[in-house]
Amino acid sequence: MIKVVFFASLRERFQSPGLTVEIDQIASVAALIEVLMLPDGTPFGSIFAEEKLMVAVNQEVVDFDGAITEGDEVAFFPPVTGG
Amino acid sequence: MIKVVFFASLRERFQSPGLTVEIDQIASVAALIEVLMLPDGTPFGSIFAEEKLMVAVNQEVVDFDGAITEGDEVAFFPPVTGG
Amino acid sequence: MYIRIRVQEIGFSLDEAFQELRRASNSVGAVCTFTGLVRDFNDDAEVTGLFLEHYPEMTEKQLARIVDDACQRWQLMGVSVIHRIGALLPGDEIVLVAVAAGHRGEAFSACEFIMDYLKTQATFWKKEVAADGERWLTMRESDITAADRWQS
Amino acid sequence: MYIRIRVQEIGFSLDEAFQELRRASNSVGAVCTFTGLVRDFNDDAEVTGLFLEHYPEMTEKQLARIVDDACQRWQLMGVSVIHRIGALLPGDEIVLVAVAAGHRGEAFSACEFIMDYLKTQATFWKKEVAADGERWLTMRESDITAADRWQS
Repeated sequence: MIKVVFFASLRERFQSPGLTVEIDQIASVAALIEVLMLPDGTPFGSIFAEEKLMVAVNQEVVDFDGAITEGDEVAFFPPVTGG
Repeated sequence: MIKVVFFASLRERFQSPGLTVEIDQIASVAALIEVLMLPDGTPFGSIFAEEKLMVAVNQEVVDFDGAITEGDEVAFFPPVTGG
Repeated sequence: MYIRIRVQEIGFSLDEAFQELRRASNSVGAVCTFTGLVRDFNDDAEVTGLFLEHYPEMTEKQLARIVDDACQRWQLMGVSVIHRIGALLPGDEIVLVAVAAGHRGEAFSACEFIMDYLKTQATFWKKEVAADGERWLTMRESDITAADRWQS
Repeated sequence: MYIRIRVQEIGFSLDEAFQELRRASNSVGAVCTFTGLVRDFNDDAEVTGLFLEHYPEMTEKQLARIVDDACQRWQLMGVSVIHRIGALLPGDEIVLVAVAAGHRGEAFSACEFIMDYLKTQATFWKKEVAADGERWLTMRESDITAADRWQS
């Protein structure tokens, strides 16, 4: 199982702070995004395609080809704007 | 009359916060220094020759060829070390 | 070496952070501080408030890494970083970075370095509440440029 | 535009200067402060105190000019400069420069600029009182270099 979390504008657009995904063949962030985009008719597809995204696996920023394994926390968020 | 003032190490070495000088033919800082150096046997000569000096006329930093006129305040001091 | 990193809802005292840092070592000769405040306008829309969200498990980790990078680059004696989250009003303080060092060059550089990286790497997001509605802020190009110059 | 320049024997409060500056305008978004403190050592002689002399009629004039130069270069909303004179002890604050601006780049640059020029142009002199006697400090080469870089 993978824990997926969303922040800021992404969290609001998904109307959800996150979800859990059964892993099976998912081995990378890119593969996870494809799974999340599958249920078309949901907002996932368009948002992932449209928003400028950053990804962190277990609180470390990674590329979209970053590896994912069972039990990971994968966070999607827009570029940061603190300070 | 010109008011001459000394600061910091210069004031201590001259053992004086300053003096007044009658102007007459003195028209530049360099000419003033020559007058101050004249009374040899006083410490003036060696100190002026030896110390790295800065000069201000009426609280404005000037070169040694800076002009002096009656009533001016001429300050000699070492490079500043505040802050 | 004194390091303190805080993410909190409540306001903070610049003076308190300063007093802690000046005592970090008796050879502290320079303390540089930066405080970011909520301005009452941003790109001409009248801002009435700000909401700050963050990624709790990640933020402190990122801030600690940025501070650690600064400690590798300069000889520092103390660093304090405080970042607020939640609902803020115009004039409220958002962020404080304070750095103590022996000399001023190090204190200034490290303080600006930490702010520049905090702006581009720490997982905070600002939503502006203005008269004409709410909007999530987007990263400024100038912030990316500011952080990039430290890589040379 | 809020400008305040003070030369005084008594100590000062960073917090008070900061509170004044943050209120200089309601579009202040950034306040950078620098505080210089008496370190307990300098070039290995154990410093027990410091004596600060200045040229009263000239110091305020020079400080005002430096602050004015900074205001020409950057868009600032407030500047506060406080410099102490007289007898100081290790750990005492010597100087404060605080700058308020809309954005952080301006606040950092102006604060460092003012400190760099204060170091090389304001008529203050430090005499260090150490275990092995008193000595007037001489200007550091690095301070001249620091001021020179603003001329490019």
